[in-house]
Amino acid sequence: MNILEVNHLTKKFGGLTATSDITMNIEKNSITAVIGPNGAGKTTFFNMITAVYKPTSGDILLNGKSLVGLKPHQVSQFGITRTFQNIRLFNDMTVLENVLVGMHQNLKSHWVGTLLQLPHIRRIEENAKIEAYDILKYVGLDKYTNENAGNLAYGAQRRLEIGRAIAAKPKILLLDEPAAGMNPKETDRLTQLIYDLRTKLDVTIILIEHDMKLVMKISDFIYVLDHGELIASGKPEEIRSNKRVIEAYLGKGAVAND
Amino acid sequence: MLAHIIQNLPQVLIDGLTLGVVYAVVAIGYTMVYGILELINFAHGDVFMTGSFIGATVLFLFMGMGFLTALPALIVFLIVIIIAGIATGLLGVGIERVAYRPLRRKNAPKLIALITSIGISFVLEDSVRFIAELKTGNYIVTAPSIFNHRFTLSAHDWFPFFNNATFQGSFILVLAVTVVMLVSLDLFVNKTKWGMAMRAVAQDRDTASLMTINVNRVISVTFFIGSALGGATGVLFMIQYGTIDPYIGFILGIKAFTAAVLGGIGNIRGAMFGGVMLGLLEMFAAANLSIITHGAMGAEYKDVFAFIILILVLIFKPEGLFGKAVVEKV
Amino acid sequence: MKLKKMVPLAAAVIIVLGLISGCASNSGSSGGKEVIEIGSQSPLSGSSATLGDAIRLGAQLAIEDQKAAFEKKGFTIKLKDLDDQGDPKKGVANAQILASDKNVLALVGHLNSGVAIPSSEVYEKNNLAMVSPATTATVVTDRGLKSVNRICARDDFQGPAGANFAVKTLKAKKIFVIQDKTAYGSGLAEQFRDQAKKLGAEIVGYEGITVGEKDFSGVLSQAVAKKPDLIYFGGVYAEGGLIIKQARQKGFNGPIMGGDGLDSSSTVQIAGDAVKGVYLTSVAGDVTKTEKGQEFAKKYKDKFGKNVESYSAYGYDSAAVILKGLMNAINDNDGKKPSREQVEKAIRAVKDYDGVTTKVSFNDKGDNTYAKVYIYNFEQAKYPPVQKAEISQ
Amino acid sequence: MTSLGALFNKIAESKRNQIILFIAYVLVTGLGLILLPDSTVAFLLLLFSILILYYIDFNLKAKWITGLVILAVIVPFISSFSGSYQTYMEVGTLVGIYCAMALGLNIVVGFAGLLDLGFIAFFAVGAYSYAIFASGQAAKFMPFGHYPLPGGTFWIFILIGAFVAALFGIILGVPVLRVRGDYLAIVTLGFGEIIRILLNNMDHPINITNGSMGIASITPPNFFGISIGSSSQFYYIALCIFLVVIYIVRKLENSKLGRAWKAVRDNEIAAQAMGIPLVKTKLAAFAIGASFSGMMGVVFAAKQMFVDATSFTYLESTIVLVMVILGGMGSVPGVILGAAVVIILRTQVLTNISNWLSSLSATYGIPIPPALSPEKMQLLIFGLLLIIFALYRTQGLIPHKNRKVDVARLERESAELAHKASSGGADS
Repeated sequence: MNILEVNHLTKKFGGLTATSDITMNIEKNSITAVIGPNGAGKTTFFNMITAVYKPTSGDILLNGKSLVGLKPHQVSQFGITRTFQNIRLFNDMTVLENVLVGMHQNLKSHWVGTLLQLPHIRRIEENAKIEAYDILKYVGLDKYTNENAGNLAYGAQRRLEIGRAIAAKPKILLLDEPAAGMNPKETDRLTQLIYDLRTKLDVTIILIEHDMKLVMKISDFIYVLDHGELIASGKPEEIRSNKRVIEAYLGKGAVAND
Repeated sequence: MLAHIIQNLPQVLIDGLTLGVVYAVVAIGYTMVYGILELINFAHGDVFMTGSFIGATVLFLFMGMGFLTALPALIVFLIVIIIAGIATGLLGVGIERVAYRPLRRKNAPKLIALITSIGISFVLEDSVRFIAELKTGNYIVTAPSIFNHRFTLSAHDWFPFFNNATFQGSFILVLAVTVVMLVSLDLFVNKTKWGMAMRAVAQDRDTASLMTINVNRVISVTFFIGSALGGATGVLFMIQYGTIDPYIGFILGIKAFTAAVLGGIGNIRGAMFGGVMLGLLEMFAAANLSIITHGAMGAEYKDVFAFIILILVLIFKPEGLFGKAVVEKV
Repeated sequence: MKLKKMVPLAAAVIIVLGLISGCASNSGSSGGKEVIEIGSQSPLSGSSATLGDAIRLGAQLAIEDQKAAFEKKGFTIKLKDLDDQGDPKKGVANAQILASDKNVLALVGHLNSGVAIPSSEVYEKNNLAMVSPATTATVVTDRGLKSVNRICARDDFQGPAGANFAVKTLKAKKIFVIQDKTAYGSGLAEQFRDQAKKLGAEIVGYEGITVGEKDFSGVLSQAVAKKPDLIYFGGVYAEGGLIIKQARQKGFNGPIMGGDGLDSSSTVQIAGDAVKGVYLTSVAGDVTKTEKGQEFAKKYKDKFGKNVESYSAYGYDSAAVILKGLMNAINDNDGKKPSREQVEKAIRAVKDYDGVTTKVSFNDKGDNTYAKVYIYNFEQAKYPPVQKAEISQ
Repeated sequence: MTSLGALFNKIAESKRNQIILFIAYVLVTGLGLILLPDSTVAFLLLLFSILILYYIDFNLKAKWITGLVILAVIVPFISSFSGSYQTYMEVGTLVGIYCAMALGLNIVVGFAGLLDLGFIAFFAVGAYSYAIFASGQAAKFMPFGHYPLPGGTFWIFILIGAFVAALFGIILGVPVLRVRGDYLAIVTLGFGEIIRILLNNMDHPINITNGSMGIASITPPNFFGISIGSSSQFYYIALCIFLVVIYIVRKLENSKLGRAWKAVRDNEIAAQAMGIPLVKTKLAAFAIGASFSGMMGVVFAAKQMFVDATSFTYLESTIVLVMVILGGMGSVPGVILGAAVVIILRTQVLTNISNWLSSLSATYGIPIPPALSPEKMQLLIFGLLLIIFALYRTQGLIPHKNRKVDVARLERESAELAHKASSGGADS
């Protein structure tokens, strides 16, 4: 069953076409990778799904309902959250608060209730903190609970972004280059985490990644973009031997020489 | 009602043009700095004010030394405007060094830079007030009047539905000097190596620095030119209106910024256009608002209109009338 | 231990600042004699500083003149001058300072009606008598406060007097009124407009300008286009001077008239030659006309090195009225220091005081029954202008 | 010197000693004020105890109670012996008013990261809403009702003022928040000026605000038959509202909404991606911040008994901003300290130094030009403060600290929950 369908998605910036006519079907509870060289339009694609950009044409359907025209926060409320290529944490808030912000849309507390100190609101807040702490433990950041997010090391920041995203209890999680800048050990840990997410949290994962080892290892399905166009799609082993993909990555000569 | 408005049009146009070119040149200072640093330099209006005071001081000095009678007024004027321009240019560079560069180095949020610029504007206003008051006992300074010959534009003879309009010698001077300044700035920005470097830095600071452009120096030059133009305009303002005080910079600065936004911030020709347009609009409003509204609203509302224009432009066409829309990078 | 480095540092700063200010508030004691202070509040900074400073200096001169008389009675009198900055908030805060200083028994004060109104609420509560040299708004005394007095004329006397002169003497049929949208300027301009209308003149325009601007061409081209016989401006010299100058540049050669806000040497300085043919009403008489006044002007010049402004003499007379009331109160109190209530009553009771520029008797509201309005004309570009008429109530 | 410092540290290490030292400090400074009733130093030193209280290791509730007792009982009581009683209380009232405003602006600037340069407009709106109806002014355009309203309505007007200001916050916010970050500053500035000009001009064609003449003779508040007119009475009103404001701010800061503000400040795009509605969150900041201002505007109008547009200039907006920057953006205790420092500088210290200088020049004949008077140097002083703090101490006098959670407790509770869940699972 497809949870997300993307139909003929095109985005133009002025005269520049960032993505053109992309069609994808993402299966529920799968791990899908979107790969391609720099400037292929991958992040633009993510931005359209999360409504940061409005597509020039085409449609995005979540469980059959269109997401086009929604505000970014509405998309999030529908169950799609993401991480960012250039980490976007709330640097001046604590690690725990970052996760609590992730839980924003699921928290039923209201500010009037907060001011009146209603007991059930206090309980909601207390429980939220415990839950957030559990998430921190899950992504291995519990010892930094009270640290400011901006002070974390790079790899930890990446994991916090993932933690914050899963705090929103998404149906679909978009990971934008989660392994960028990580050393092999950290990448291994990340791979484990992503696997774990799918099995434990029942979430569909779409990721953009350059680390081919990681992509080949964890993806169920791969889409390849180049110059804004979808040039290939298939299971990891199919992509591995796809000529156009190798061309896109290594240039035309590479194939000829082989 | 309409007849009244039309009769007055030549005079309103002349007055609006005078004020408009002043706005235009001050607006350029805002637009240049914004184009390159994305910073609203609140202190720019006060640099303009400081320029007018430096001009007045030099003029008084010359008068004390008897130059004013010995030399033709035009030469005296040119010397004054050049001195004031250079002095304010250096002031602008100094402000950038002291107040903005350290923040840039620290990568501080924009909000902080805005706040320092407000601080600088306060310091300039009060320092000038202090010096003026210490010297004269009153901070409202009246400059010796030159170029106050009166001309009459006999519009009525050519078009009977117009009234005649009058203007002062200084009007021609203001107009001529600003046109010279604007044209040479335009040439500078578009035709010289420094101008190209400036445009490059405005486009993308990081890339420009990779292309061996000394970004800090380009920023300094930008501040120098913007501030020098502002200071020179201060002198023009002093010549045209005769009286200056340390607080002329604030409101005029805001209006000039409005003009810059109107023309599309970061766009030098847009700022010129915006300035002139705002001057004309304002003068038209002051002269005709009560006629149009039958006395319900008078000239005192003209600033409300200026601000409403600002807000409307920012909301509906934030790129200005001449600017291009930018997409934020995610 | 959390007492950070900053706290002791901040403490040190506060202590130093406090010490200085402490010295300031304690500097009032003086050897053996009892101290009586006369407060003064006027704008010493801001755009009407020229007028405010004149009031302060006038008051200071009066106090020095009579110092000896009070020394004989065993009192040292002093001026406590505060800067109200033309800001109502500042005025009220200052009023609290004056009210809380027990040595202050009365004050000379306020140039601006907008500041005098809220501040006088504080004076009233503390029975602190105020004698104003310059607030002309009707509300100031119309509230019937027992502490509030003024020796100058009210707007509803000055404005109409100007209108009478404009319509009857200058024969103005069409009048264009400009005002600066401040409490003072609007109040005066309205009174002028209403009286002029009553006398049958046509008001061809009634426009407001923004204080602090320098270019009034818009309003003036409208004014000139309507070809009025006279332009009236309600406001002060900073804008008035420029309006005069720019109106002349636009070719308006008729008379321009204004209120006492233009009664300053700065008007001439700003307007230059254009000031010729400008009329103004003032609640302050020309001191140089009387022998007493000339003497005063000379003394003032010797003492402060400045020429008299119109309000110098009014500041002087206000302080002198206070001192007269104070002296009466001391005498009534058997030579002992009187209470504020006694001073307040004694000042209100002052009758027929003959000052440098005006006679003073207060009516039950605190208005001066001898207050006059004077009409001046700048025949030359120099200050003071020539007195043309003197109008009594 | 260092040994003395070490000694001090040693003494201050124990909690008991701290308490004794603190009480001794309050007693000494209190006594000081009794002995030197007109000395501003003594008064300021007594107030300073609040700051010391903030820094000592004390249980939070006890700190609050002590602080309240000092502000509500000790300070007014001791200063009532002084001839300057009303002056001190006037300063206290102003500090209260501006603290509340600065806390409001802190929500907008410090929490939500939106630079508002027209904040005083909301203060003006609050002040005018009381002034119009509590004076004869309303009768000039309202066809029904009897005006002025009695002083008892003041208490309702505090809420009305908050509400009207919040409404203006939203009216301003809806269009303005579409504008990009740094433009917001200039638009709010423009809006502040528009409000001021309108207030100054709305005397014709319909006389709503009485234009530049201002509104005089505003009815003083009435508290169960007692007419409130003196600063010592307004002090308590300002103190109460101030306490309410602090309570609201502290609760909101660590609530869902407060986190949303800070998230929007730190990263707008990420905040949206986490499901935070941008416009609604920003509007809430504008409205709540404005409402504090509006409440205090009502108090201000009642205290002054006169309002006109000159009290609400751009300069006032920036002064409130100076308070926030000086104290520390986002830091509640910092902003309170900032507001207190600025107000005390403005109303007491600078004025006193000016008076001292002028008395120096009068008694000793030292010519000090009036241009040099520190009172007139306000702009310079505040300008320099802004620059220095923005450049060298961006975090302000008391930097903002995120509230820390007790990790051990969370760990325990999380383990308990896990245990409950697993055992519950085993049972079923």
